[in-house]
Amino acid sequence: MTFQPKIVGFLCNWCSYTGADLAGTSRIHYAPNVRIIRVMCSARIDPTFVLKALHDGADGVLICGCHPGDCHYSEGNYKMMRRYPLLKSLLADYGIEQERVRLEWVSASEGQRFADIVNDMTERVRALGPSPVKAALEADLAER
Amino acid sequence: MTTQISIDPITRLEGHGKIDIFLDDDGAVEDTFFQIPELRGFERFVVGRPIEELPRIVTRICGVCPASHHMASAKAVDGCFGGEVAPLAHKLRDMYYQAHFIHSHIAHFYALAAPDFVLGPDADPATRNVLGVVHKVGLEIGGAVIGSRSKAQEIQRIIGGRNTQDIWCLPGGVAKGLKPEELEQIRPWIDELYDFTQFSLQLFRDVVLGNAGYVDLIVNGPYTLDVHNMGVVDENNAPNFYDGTVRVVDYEGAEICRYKAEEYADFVAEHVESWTYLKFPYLKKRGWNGFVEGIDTSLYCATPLARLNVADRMATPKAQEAFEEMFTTLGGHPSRALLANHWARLVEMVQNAETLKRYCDDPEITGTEVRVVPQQVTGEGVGIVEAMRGTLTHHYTCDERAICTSANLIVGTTNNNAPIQMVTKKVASTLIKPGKEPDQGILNMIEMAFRAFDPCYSCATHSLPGQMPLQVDVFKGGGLYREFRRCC
Amino acid sequence: MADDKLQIAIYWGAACGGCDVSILDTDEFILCIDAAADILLWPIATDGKYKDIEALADGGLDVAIMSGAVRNSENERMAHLLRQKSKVFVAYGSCAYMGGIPSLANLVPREEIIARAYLNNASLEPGNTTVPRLRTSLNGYDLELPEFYARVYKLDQVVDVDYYVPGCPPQPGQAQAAITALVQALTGQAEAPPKGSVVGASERALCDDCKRTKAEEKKVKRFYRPWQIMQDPEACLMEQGILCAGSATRSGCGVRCPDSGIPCRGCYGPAPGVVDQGAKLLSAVASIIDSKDADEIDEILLTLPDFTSFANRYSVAASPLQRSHRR
Amino acid sequence: MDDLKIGVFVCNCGTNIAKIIDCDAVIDSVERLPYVAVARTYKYMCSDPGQDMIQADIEEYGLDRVVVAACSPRMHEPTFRKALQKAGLNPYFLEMANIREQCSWVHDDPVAATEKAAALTAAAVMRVAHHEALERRSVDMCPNTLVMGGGIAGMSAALDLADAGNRVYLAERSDHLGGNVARTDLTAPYLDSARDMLTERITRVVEHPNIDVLLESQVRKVDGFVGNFQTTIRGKADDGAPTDTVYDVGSVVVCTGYKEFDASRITHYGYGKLPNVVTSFEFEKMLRAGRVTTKEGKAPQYVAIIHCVGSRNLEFHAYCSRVCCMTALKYAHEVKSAVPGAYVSDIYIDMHAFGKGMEDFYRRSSEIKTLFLMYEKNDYPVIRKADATDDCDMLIEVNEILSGETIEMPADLVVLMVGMEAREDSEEVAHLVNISRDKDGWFIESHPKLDPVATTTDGVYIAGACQAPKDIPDSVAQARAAAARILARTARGKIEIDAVFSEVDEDKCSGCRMCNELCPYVAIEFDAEKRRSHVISALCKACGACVAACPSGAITARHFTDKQIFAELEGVLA
Repeated sequence: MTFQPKIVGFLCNWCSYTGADLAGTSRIHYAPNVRIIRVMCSARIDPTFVLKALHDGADGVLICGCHPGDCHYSEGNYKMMRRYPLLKSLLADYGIEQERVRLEWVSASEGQRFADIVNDMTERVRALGPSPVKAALEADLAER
Repeated sequence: MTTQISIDPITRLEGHGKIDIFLDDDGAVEDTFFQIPELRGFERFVVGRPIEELPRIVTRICGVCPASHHMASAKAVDGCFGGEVAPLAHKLRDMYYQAHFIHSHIAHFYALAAPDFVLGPDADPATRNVLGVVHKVGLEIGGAVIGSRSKAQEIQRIIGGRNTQDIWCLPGGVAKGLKPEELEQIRPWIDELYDFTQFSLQLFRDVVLGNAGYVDLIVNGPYTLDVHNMGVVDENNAPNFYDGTVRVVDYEGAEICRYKAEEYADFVAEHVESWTYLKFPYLKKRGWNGFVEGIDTSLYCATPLARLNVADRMATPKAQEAFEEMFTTLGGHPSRALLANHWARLVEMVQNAETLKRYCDDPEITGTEVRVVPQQVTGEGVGIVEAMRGTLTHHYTCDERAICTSANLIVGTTNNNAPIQMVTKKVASTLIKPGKEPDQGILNMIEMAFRAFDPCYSCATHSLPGQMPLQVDVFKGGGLYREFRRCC
Repeated sequence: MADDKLQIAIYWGAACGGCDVSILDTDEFILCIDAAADILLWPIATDGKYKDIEALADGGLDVAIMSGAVRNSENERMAHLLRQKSKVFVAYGSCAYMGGIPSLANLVPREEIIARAYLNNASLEPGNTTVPRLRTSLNGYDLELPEFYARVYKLDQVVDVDYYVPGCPPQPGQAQAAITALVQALTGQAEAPPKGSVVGASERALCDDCKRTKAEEKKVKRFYRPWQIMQDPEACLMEQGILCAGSATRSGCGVRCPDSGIPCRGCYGPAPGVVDQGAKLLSAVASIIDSKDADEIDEILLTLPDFTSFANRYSVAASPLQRSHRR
Repeated sequence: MDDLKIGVFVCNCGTNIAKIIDCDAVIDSVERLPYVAVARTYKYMCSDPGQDMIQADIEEYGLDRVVVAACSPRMHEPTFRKALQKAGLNPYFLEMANIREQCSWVHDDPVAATEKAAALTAAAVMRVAHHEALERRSVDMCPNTLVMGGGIAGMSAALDLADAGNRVYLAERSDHLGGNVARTDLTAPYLDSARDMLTERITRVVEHPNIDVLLESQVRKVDGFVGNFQTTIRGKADDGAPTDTVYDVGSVVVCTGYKEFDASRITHYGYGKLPNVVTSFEFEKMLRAGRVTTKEGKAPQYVAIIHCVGSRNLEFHAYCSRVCCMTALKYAHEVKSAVPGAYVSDIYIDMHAFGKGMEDFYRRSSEIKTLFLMYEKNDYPVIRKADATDDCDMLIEVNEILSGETIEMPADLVVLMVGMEAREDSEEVAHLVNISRDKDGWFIESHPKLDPVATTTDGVYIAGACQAPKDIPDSVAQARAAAARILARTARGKIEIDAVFSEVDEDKCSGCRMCNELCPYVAIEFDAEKRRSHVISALCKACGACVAACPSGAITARHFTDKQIFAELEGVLA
């Protein structure tokens, strides 16, 4: 049976979550692997959320916010944009493949785009296999 | 049928070590092995770090002599940036380092070594410690010891911001200078410290030299080795702890070689044995000849005594007097009496205190030009200082962004790894004989051999130390025959 | 040993000894400890009887203070023993609390550590191929070396910990306060802090105690490494583009580093309630980057290399992430 | 928390959810979770019986938390919050799991979909356990209003507010009231005089005891929050020197209007080169002066009117400026009366004649011998000087669609119907009152259909052509709607503030000031005395930026706390 990755999606309320709803009202089908958690703005996404998600067993984390310039809170998405490269370098040093954590801009009208992103990411993470964090934590238990 | 004794670990040393003593059926020592069972990996995990962070990372190699690692590291990092350092920074670093030497030597002499002499090798282990010494010599002296140590630490803190896990050195200099008011604050303490070094010498005369048994033990005991000496000296061949040339002198006083920091790899190499994580440095040009004594050996000591052995003189007058007194008593310079290391520490302390006094009177010392901003990354540096426990070498390379690409460390105690192996066997063979069962006193005598080197296995293994109980199991016919246990 | 005296053990696992020195550095206070307690075990300074510890009934120790992390089975064995024998088990210092600097090794495969030490450095015996082995047979003697765990663990990943004293090393004054508080609690003179508390430290971040002025405007177009700039000694280091972990670090150290012109690296660990110190420092750094352009942000971050070793300088073992070295 | 009782209600949404998701299986999986006291499915949870069921269970089981697994919370969260409230529960004790838009409608594999729905519902259960009771708070509402812009919209809003007895500060950049309407002659479709209409308004405004007219004034600063703004307005002192005055207002109406398109940007028309090519506003000027002549002072024999100048094309503005078509017809009438016997040709793309009376007006206009020529979007007519032999000043070449032929029209006077565009200062104004603009620079309303007057900044309203091209009636309607919105609040004297906002725990704040700059609503204040930051809750919009950024975890986002999100996370990954 093919590996079914668990992906957590943190979506901003105004653009991306609405975009995901639009995918629904438009009946656009996509992979069932992403579990969405709604936040008011991508700026609310504490890097801790991503680390915690990976620690708790996520194979990937998808972060979505409004397109630059379109933030409901005028500049929240830029705040996430600034955290992202630091977050990626941190994850890389812990041996987590770049493609497991992804930041995408999805507007309220981009239901199709949201579906495409979910499908693409699901395939990429499936190809990578289970998260190395899981493996490491299991190895610890085995060691002691 | 071999009998195995394990002494595990050696107490009152920073870090972790384990001795195995193998007896034959008659109970004579067949062989001994001194094992360092841990490895840490600083040399690997500093790779990838910004090079200027290393001086504040490698201090965690050892919390007892962090300043030594900080200084050696800072000098190696200076090298990676082309080596330009504000002249005043060199003075301040030296000043700071003298203070560190003093409190470290005080700690070792009074907390680690003194119990053996003040209380005697066969005193009850439960009381044979710094607190025991304090009870014996009296609380006010105990207070003086603790007070002097903390004053030396406070001097270090005022100059460099911290007295442990140092942070002060930056490429090209130091982070802060010494303000005039700070100088006036520490000046009287430095005078007190000088007095305390004189007091300590007197205490040594009274307690140790006044006891014929101890003198005999020092001069004629089994605590000697025919290996060479290493230490850093200045242009007058006087000891210098912060900077200078490494000089190697054989045990008869003839110079074997001298080298600058960046040449270290041509003169020193490290031999690996599979039964210990700690490597065995030796004189590279002579090659590894095994654990052998004698004039042709490639082995050497790097200890306080070794430093005075390679020195022709001390750098300061009172220290010179103490130097002459010591070698006269020991029957000449150089000396092989390992227990004299404790005495050598006191002599060094005098030079430390006198050097501090000099800096107090240096009109430039409170200047503000304490750092230059490096203009280039040259990519490689070697820093050598004298750590309390021997010559300390840090060698780094970095890329053009000043990110560390490699690190190699040869630590004070490591230099003495082979000599410690050999003296262990020597002492054990002398003290454990057919019909003479090992007992607590003997075990402590073996440890005294170690404590002469004041080995620090935190440093030496760059490893995560962890004390285990000192435990002696004597087996005969494969079964447990006698058992001694002592914690740490 | 009088019965009314507290029975104390001070022990180190995988540590540098700095924590023990910090206890010695309480100076005269150490004599007070001696007066109020029997120190049954303290490797760095006293001879005690390990046998006595083993012989104690469970809970026979009033306090066990353990510094250092857990790197090998021996560290773990001692941690379990002291936990079992003690009423109160204290994780003392950053290594015990978070893994400390040695846990930077968790970012590297162990094989590479061995190779670097024994097969690949500038001063090895020419042609050496020997590396330490767990078991060596030498002229009929069997010599064994302990095996190390693949990574460094903080104490509470191995045993149940009652209290934490942060710091690398803990500032002696704080250590004294913490030990005093525990002694008073144990002797019924004061109420014991809730289990799991961090004692001997502030409840706020370092900036609270840092004297440097903090402006509203905190925007930088580039970062400076400490050697690249002559800093303004009065102003917040972050405002000058010098990475300082103070805002993400619990106070209690006495602000020794920033006061000396050196940025904080976070040895006192995260502020209360924070899951990962590194993630919080990450947010702080991101907050001051002055750009809305992804490419320019990458440019700016080129001036801040190796962020991870700043994010978790003392806390790799405590990170929610753990690196797998299986290949 | 040990005695929590959570009720879980899974909606079938007819077959919308149930046809893919096995709702009973979802129930089975969540029933086992801690604190779950009751779990049910129902055909339509949002229906009255559905809500009654929830309220009944709250009573019967003494539920103190409710999870509804149904459609998107963006759809029915308010509905179910009300249901909780009716049953005496704090509305924030509700959490919804989105198993329709984000599950049953997007997945076709029932097994996977059901599994996901169960996970989302479990996450909601774990999250809701950490929910806290939140209370909306109310603050005093200052009855005064600042109206920015003295055009027809601004004056209309001002008068309604003032008539209701509230103080209005009417700030106008120029030295007179009236805005763009003051530049027009008659108005379509009834051809009544804009001037008469305006004079009546202006007189009332100027004489109104509750209106302070501030001419040649600029709004410099708007601080504070809904009900309590402090606005700094720079005006001229008697001696002419600029002076700043601070006015306290509870609301702001932005009526800054539009500017006309610069016709010289379209080279085909030769505007600025050919003297007898004029813009609609220049033509209005002639009409108001009562003499329609060419530059040379002759009465034009041929008058051509070109539509959609700058509007409805890809090059400039894609949108329709809405008023030009009918204004063009109005010109046909006015030309006929001003120059009897003149030929009028009307060159258009589409004739937009929506709105009351307009289609009639179009019919009447075609009866007065106007030649209508239709051209293709982006296929501009080309105007050139006529030859000496021609009996006209200019010739217009049009690719006429209906005839399919290229027609050359004579013209002595060409009127360009210039479109509307956002004023160059619109960005500045948007920043001033913290509202957003669309890609064309028009201010964005909070909902394009249901809330076209309010903005994303509470207490700031928009009216007239600053929001989008509008004619007079629409502008006035929007202006008076804004006034009505404000009056509804001032009547209550208090305004409610959302219960969801961020808070600084001052016992944890170290005063590092990392958060100060981050807030787009300047809701974070730093107390220099205490060396602590705190959030002005009424200003906070709960985006949570400061919460994630606070390096010492001292800031909490109500209803989006770390605890709640971590619980949800554990739920989806369980």
